Amino acid sequence: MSSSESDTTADTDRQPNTQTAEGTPPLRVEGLQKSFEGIRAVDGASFSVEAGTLTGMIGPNGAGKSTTFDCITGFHTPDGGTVELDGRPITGHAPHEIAQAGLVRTFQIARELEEMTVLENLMLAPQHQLGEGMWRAVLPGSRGRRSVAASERELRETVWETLDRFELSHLADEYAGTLSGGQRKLLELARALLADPDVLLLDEPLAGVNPTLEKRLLERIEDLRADGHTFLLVEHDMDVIMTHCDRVIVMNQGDVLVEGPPETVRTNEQVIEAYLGGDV
Amino acid sequence: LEGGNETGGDRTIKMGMVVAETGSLSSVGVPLRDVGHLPRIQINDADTSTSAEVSVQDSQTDPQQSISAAQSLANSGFPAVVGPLLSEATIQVTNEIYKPRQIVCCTPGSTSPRLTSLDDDDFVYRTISSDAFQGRALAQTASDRVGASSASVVYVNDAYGQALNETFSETFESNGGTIEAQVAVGQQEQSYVSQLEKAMSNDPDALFVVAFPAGGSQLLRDFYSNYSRDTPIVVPDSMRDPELPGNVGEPLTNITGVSSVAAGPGKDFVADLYSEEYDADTPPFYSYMYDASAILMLANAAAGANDGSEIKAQMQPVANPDGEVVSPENFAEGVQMAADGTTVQYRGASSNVDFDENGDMKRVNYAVFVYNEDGSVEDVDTIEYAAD
Amino acid sequence: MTDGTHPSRIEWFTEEVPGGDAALVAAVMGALYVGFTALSLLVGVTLTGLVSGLQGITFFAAVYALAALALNLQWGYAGLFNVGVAGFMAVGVYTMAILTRPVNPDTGVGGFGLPLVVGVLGGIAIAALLGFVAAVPALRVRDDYLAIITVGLGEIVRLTVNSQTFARVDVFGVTTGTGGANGLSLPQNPVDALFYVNPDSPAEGATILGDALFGVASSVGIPNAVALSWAYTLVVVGFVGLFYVYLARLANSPFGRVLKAIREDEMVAEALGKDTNRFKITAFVVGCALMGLTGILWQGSQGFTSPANYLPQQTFYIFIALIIGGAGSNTGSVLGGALFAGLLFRGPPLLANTVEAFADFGRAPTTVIDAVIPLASADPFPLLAFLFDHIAALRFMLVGAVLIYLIQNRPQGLLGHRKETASTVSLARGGTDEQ
Amino acid sequence: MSLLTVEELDAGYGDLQILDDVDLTVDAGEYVTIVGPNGAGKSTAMKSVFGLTDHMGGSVRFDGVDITDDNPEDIIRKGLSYVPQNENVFPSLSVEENLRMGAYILDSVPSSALDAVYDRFPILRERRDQRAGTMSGGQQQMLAMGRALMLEPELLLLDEPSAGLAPDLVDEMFDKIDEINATGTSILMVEQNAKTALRRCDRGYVLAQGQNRYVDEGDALLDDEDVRREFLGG
Amino acid sequence: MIQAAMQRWIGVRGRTTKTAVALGIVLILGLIAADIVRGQLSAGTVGVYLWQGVIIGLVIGLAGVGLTLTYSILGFANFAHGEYLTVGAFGGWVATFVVAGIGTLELSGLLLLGFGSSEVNAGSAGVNVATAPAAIVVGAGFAAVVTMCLALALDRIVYRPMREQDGIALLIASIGVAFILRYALVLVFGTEQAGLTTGSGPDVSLPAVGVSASAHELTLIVAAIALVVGLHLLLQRTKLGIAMRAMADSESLARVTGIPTERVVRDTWLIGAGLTGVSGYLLVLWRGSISFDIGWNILLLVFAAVILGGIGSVYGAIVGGLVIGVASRLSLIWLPAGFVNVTAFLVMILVLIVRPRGIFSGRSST
Ligand SMILES: Nc1ncnc2c1ncn2[C@@H]1O[C@H](COP(=O)(O)OP(=O)(O)OP(=O)(O)O)[C@@H](O)[C@H]1O
Ligand SMILES: Nc1ncnc2c1ncn2[C@@H]1O[C@H](COP(=O)(O)OP(=O)(O)OP(=O)(O)O)[C@@H](O)[C@H]1O
Ligand SMILES: [Mg+2]
Ligand SMILES: [Mg+2]
Repeated sequence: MSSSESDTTADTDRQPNTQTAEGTPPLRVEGLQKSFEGIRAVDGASFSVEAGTLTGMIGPNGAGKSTTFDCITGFHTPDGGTVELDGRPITGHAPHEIAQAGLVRTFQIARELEEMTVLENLMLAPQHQLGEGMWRAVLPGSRGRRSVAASERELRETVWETLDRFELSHLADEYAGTLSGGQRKLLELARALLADPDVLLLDEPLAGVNPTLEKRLLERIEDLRADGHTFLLVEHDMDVIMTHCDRVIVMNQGDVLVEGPPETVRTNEQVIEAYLGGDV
Repeated sequence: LEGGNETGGDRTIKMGMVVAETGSLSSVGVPLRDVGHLPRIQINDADTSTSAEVSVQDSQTDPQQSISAAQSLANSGFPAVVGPLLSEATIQVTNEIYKPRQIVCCTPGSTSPRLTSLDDDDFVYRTISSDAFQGRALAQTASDRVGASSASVVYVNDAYGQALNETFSETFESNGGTIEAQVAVGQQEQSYVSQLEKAMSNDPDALFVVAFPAGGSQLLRDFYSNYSRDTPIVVPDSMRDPELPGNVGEPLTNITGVSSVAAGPGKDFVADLYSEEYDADTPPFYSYMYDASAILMLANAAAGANDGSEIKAQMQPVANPDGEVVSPENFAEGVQMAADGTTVQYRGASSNVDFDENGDMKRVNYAVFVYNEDGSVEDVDTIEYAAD
Repeated sequence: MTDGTHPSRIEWFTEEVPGGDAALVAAVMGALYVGFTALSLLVGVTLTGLVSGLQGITFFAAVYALAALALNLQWGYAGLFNVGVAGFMAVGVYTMAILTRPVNPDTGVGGFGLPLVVGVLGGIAIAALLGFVAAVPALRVRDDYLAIITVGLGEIVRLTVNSQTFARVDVFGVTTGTGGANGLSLPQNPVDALFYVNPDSPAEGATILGDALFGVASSVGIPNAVALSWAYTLVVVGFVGLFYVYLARLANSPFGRVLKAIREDEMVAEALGKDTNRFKITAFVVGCALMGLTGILWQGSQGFTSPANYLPQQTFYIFIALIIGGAGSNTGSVLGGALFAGLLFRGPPLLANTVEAFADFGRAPTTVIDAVIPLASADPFPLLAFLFDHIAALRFMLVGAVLIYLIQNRPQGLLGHRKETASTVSLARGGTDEQ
Repeated sequence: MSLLTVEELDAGYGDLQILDDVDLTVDAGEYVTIVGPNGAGKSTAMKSVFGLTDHMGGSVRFDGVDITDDNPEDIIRKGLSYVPQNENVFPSLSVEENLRMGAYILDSVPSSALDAVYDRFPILRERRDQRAGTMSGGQQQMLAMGRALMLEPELLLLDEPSAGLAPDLVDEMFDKIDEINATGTSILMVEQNAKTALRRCDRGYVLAQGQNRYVDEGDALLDDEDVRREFLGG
Repeated sequence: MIQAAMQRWIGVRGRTTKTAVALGIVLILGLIAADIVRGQLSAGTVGVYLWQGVIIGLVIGLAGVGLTLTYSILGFANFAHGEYLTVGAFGGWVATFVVAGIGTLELSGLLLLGFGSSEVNAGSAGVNVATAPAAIVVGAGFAAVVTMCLALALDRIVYRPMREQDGIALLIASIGVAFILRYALVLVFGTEQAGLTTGSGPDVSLPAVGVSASAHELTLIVAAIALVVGLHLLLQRTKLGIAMRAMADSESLARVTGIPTERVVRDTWLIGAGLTGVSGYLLVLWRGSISFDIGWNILLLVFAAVILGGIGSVYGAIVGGLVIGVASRLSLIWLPAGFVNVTAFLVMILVLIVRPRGIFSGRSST
C-alpha cells in the first residue's frame, strides 16, 4: 500500500531514450551462463545490442535463445555473467524492475490473459499508468479518479489504433482465450509495442503470422526503430533476417557463434553448417 | 394475529426448543430434543382443556445459528424457549433475542458460571447447576473419595471443559493437592494417546477427564490400551452415559464420576416415560431437559398467556415452594391446576427445581457414581451444595 | 467456459431489469421479502414477528454481502484463494473487543478501555496486518497452496483465541485476554446511542431521534428492540453500499486490471513491468481489512463473541454466497449474499416450520431399518415420519444438492457471465461514458 | 476414391459458427496444404475433422465411413493422427513417455515404432528422459510430430509443423513430411510458411473467413496473382 | 525496500535452506536431549510422542494418498474426500460385523454397527485382528468396493456433466457432495460414536524404537507401506499410470492422442476410491471407534499433508503426513496441548515458505 502513490510523477508519453551515455549500448550481455539439471542452456554468451538497431538473433533449436531472453529479463536468475541496460547492471533483478527500466519482452509461446478481453489485454500494457495506485483509482477529484479517467480515454485511442494496425479490431471485445494461434502472436506483439519500452526483445513474434500481415508488421517495427527504439529479434525466417536486420547474432550450443552484418553471417561457414543447412 | 390472551377455556401452550440436531453436540442434542417433547406429549395425551405446541429449531451447535433459530421461534410467537445447550450460544442468544424480544429461556445444558452474572433482565433460567459447584464437587471427590493427592486434567477445549478445569484445579490445589498437568484436547481427535502421555508422564494419583461421550469413548479406549487401570479416573456428569462401557469395550471400573444427575423425585418416572416413548435408554442430562421443558409449560399455564413477560413473572412462583406439588407423574393435571389459577410448586426429575434470584438452582445435589463391572452405573454417594 | 446451454432466462432477468444493478438487487431482496412474508403468514406469524424476520434476513444478507465483496476483491479479481476469512473476521472482532473493554471490569476479562472508534480502527488495522503476514508466503505460492495456508491461518487464529492460555493475560500492566472458549463481551452497539440518552439504561429516556423511531414503531405495535435491530441493520446495509462503491471503483480501474492480469498469468504482468507483489499484497491486505470490519459489523450487534463463531464452515458459507452471485462481479457478490442468506441460511428452517404446521406423520421409528421395512407393506408413513424427524440432516443434504445443481448448471454464478471490463471509462471505440 | 472427404461442413465453438460450408478432400497418398490469414478457420477445420468442435452441419467421411460424430479415440483407430498447433506435448512427461502415449491404443508399444521415430528425430533419442516441458520450442514441435507418427497413420493432420523451427530444420521437416508422404501416408497440413508449403504439396486450399476461397494444385496457387497478393504477402 | 529484501532473501534461499533445516532439527533434538538430561522429561514420553506422531502421520498420509491422486489427475481438490473415507469405513465395518457376528447377534444391530441397538456393541462383537482376522480382511476389501461404487456413481451423477469446467467449479460441487454424504450417514447411523473393536490386538514390542506397538498399529503400518509403494509403481511404470499423468497435463491433448480419457478418469476414481476406502477402514481399526464425521474431522490435516508433500506425489503425501504428525506431537513437550493443531498448521506454513511447491515439488492443478 505504501508505494501506491509513487507513480504520480510518471509520464506515459515518455520519448524513447536515444541519447544514453555516449557509446554505451542499451543492452550488453557478458559471459551469461545458465544450466538446467546438467544441460547447459546458455554457456558464456556475450554480445551487445546497439541503440536504434534491429538486431536479429538466430540459431538452431535449443541453442539457448529463449533462455538468454529469460535471463536478461529476470525470469531466470543466471548462474553467471552480467546483463547491463544502458550501462546499469540489471543481473538478477525482478522482471518488473527490468521492464520498468525500459526493457520488455514477448514470449515465444504466446501467453494471453485468457479471460480478459483483447482490449483489456492491450490496456494493461503501458507502464506507470496513473490509476495503478490504489487511492488514485478510488478517490474522486482531479488528482484522483477524474485524472485517471482522462488518461484512460487517451490510452483507449492509442489502443484502438493498434488494434486496427494488427487487424484485431473485430475481436476487441472477445476473450483473448478464444483467439486463433496467429492472432495470439499478434496480440502478444501488440501488447509489447504498447508498453513502449526503449528496448524490445521479441521471441519469434512472427511465427504463425500470415505473410501478408507479417510484411506490414515488419514495416511497423522499422518505423519504431527509426524513432529510436532498439530491437532484439529471434526469428527463424532468414528472409526476414536478411532484409530487415542491421546486425545478426548467431547462437549455437549456448554461446555466440558469430556476430555481424547479415551478409557476412549468411555466408559464414560455421553458420551454414550449424544452422542454415547446406543448400543456401 | 396477536397471540391470544385467552382466560380459561381451551388454551394452547407454546414453547420452542433450540437444540443441537447437527454439529458437534448433536449426539446429545438429538435424544435431548426427544426428552424435551415429553411434557408436551403428556399434556396432549391427558384429557384436559389445555394443549401444548412445541417447535424445534436446530442450533447446529453454533452460536450464530442459535440466534437464527431463536429469532425464528420469537417471530412465530413462541414466548418461551428451551436451550440452547452451549453456554456460549446461550449468552449470545440472550443478548440478541431473549432479552430484547422478552422471551423466557430455560436451558438444561449451559453450565458456565458466566450465566449467573449475565445481564438478562431475569429472562434466562437453568435447571442444571453452574459448573462452579461441579468443579468443587469433583475436586472433593478426587481428594476425599479417590484419595488422590496429585492429579492431571484432560479436558475438552470448550467453555464447559475450560470452566471445569479451572474450578477443579483451583479447589484441588487449595485442598492441598497438586495438579501435574492440564491438557486440553479437541472434541473429536483421531487419537488421544500423546495427550494422555503428557497427562500421565508425571504419574499423577488420579486423572480428571472432561469430555463428551463421543470423544470421551475414544479417549478412554486410548487410555486402556496404553495405561494400567490402576490409575483412578474422575469424570464429570457429561461422561455419565450407560452406553459408554459398551462403546469403549472395557469395564470402566476405575472411573468415579460426579454428576448433578437426577435427585428429583420424578426422575425414574421420566426415564420410564422416555423408554416407553422412544424405546431407548435415557441420554445424559435428560432430567434437566425434562424439567426445563416442564417448568416453562407450567409457568406458561400459570401466566395464562403466551407472553414472555407474564411467563417470566410466573417462573419462581410455580417452581419454588408453597402450593400443590406438581411432579412429572401428575404433570398434565398440574398444568391444568396452574391454568385454573391454583398455586403450584414443581418438583421435577432433576431436583426440586427452586430458582434463586439469578435463575440458578438454589440447591444442587451431586451424585457420586461408579461404573460396575457389568457396565451399569451406580450412585454411591451424594454431595449437596446450596447456592451462596 | 461459457457453455451456451443455459443462457436465456437468468440472463434475461439479470440484464433486462430496468434501473440497472441497484434495481436488480432491490428486485431480488423484494422477492425474498415476498416469499418470506408469504411463508410467515402461512404459519401465522405476528406483525412483530414478520418485521423482525425481515430484519433477520436483511441483516444476514448484508453481512454475507460484505464478506463476499471483500472476498471478491481477493479471489474474484486477483485470484488469491483465501480460505481463512473467518480467521480475519475473528482478528478484527477480538482486537476491537480487547481495545475497548473497560480496564478491570467487574465481570469477565478487562481491556484497554479505549473509545469504540479506536477499537474499530484497531481491529481493521490488525486484520490488515495479519493479512500482510499471510501475504508473505502468498507471494511465493499459488492457488491451492495459498488456500491451505489461509485455512491453516484461520484455524490458528481460532484455536489461539479459544485456548485457555490466552484467556487471561497481562499486557502492559493491563489484565486482558480472549476469554478462551467462554468468549468475550463486546461494547454496546453504538447505533443505540442515536436513540437512547444512555444506551446502557434505556429507562433514562430516548433522544429526539429515538422518540421519533419508537413513536412510529409503537403506533404499529412493534417493540423498541425490533426497531433498534432494524436501525442497526440499516447501518450495515449502508456499509454494503460503501464497500460496493469502493470496490467497484477499485475493480474498474487500471489497478483492477492488473489484479485481473495477475489472476490470469502473473508472468505476463511481470513482463509488462507490473510489480505484481505490490498489487497482490495490496489486494490481499485491503481484503483482509474489510473482512475485519465485516466481522465487527456482524458481531457488533450481539454484545458477545466466542470462538465458536469462527469455524471453517463460516468461510465456506461466504464462498457459497460469492459463487452464487458470480466471482468477479461486485453486484454478483451482493446478490449472492442476499440469496445465500435468504434461501439457504434462513429459508429451510422456515419451510420446515411451515410443513410442521400442516403435517403430522405420527411417531418416528428409531432406526432407518424400522423406517424402511414398512415400505414393503406399502406404508410410507414411518419413513416420512423418520425423515421429518431428521429434518436438520435433510436440510444439509438439500444445501448440498442446491450447490451441486447450481454449479452444474450455472457455474459462473448469476452475474459471472458479464464481461465487466476493468477500466475507468468505457472502452468502446471513441466512447465517452464513464463506467 | 478420396480418403478424406469433408462436405459442406459448418462448425464452431458454442453458438459461434466459424466454418461455413467448407469442402476438403484428400486422396490416398495425397499431400494437401491449407493456407490462409490468421483466424481464417484453418485450425478449426482440422479440429473439426477430429471431432473437437461443435458440429453444425455437413459431414466428414474417412475411407467412405462417416466419422462426423466419432470420438477421437475411434478416429485414431481408423488411421488418422493429429498434431495440434498449440500445447502439443505433455509437459510433465518425459520425451519417451510422450511417445509411448502416442501408441496408447495399442496393447504394447512396438519398439520398432519407437526406433523409427528416434531415427527420424535423433535429438529425441538424446533427450529421451528429459521432461518435455523443458525442451526448446523447436524440440517440442519435433516431439509432437514424433508422437503422431507412433501409429504409422494413413492420414496425418499437421497444424503448422514448421512454426518455430530453424531453417535447416524447416527444410528437414518438409523433407521428412515428403518422406512420410512417400511411404504412403496422406498429409493434410496447415502452414503459414505458405510458399514452401505450396511448392511442396500436391494440392492446396486457401481458406478465408471460414470459407473455401481457392483450390488448386500447389504450384498453380503460387502462380496465381490474386492469391499471391492477398494471402502470400506479394 | 521490503521487496528488494524479499527478493534477495528468495535468492539466497536455495543455498541456505538445507543448512537452516538441518540446524533446526539439530536444535530441536538438542533441546529434547537437554530436557531429558535435566530430568524434566522422560525418554519414554518422548518415545511415545514420536511413535504417536509417526502413526498419526501415517494415518493422515494414507488418507491423503487417494486425495493426492484425484487431486492431480482430475485436477480438483475433492472436499468430499473425508466422506469417501467415512463411507468406506462404515461399509467395511458393517461387513466385518456381519461376518463376525452373524448367527450370534441380531442382524439389524450388526447392519447398523450397534447404533440404536442395545445388544450389539464393541464388547459383544469382540472384534480385533487376533480374534477375527478373516472378518477384518473381508471388511477391508468391502470398504474398497463400497467406496469404488460410490465414487463411480458420484462421478456419473455429479462430475461427468461438469467435465468442461475448471477445478474450482468441481471443488464447489464436491463440497455439495460432502454435505449430502455426511448427512446421509447421519440418517442411517445417527450422530453418536460407536466403539467397534475390543482391545487392539496383542502388543508387539519393538526394542529398536523403545516402544511396543499394538497389532493394529502394525497392521496400519504394513498396509500403508504396501499401498503406497504399489501406487507409486503404478503411476511411474504402467501405461495407465503414465496416461493418468498425461491427463493431468492436458486433457484435450490426451484426447487427440487417443487416450480414452473417460476410461482413465474412471480408473483414477476406482484406484483413488479403493485406496481411500481401505484407509478409512484401517483408520477405524486403529482408533477402534467410528462416527459419521471421522473423515471430515481430519480433512484439513489431510489436505495439509497432501499439499505439503506436493500435489500428485504419493510419497509426498506420506512424508507430509509424517511431518505434520511428528511435529504436532513433539510440540507437546513445550506447548500447551491446545496448540497441537496450531503447530501442525504452523509447520505446514513454514515448510511451504521454504518449499513453495511442497516437499516433493508436485504440480498445482486447479
Ligand atoms: N527449465 C528447463 N529445464 C531443463 N532444460 C531446459 C529448461 N529450459 C530450457 N532447457 C533446455 O535448454 C536448451 C535451450 O533452450 P531454449 O529454449 O533457450 O532454446 P532456443 O534457442 O530458444 O530454441 P528454439 O528456437 O527451439 O526456441 C534446450 O536444450 C532446452 O531443452
Ligand atoms: N475455443 C474457441 N472459442 C471461441 N472462438 C474460437 C476458439 N478457437 C478459435 N476461435 C475463433 O475462431 C476463429 C478461427 O480460429 P482458427 O484457430 O481456426 O484460425 P486459424 O485459421 O487456425 O488461424 P491461425 O493461422 O492464426 O492459427 C478465430 O476468429 C478465433 O478467434
Ligand atoms: Mg526459443
Ligand atoms: Mg491455427
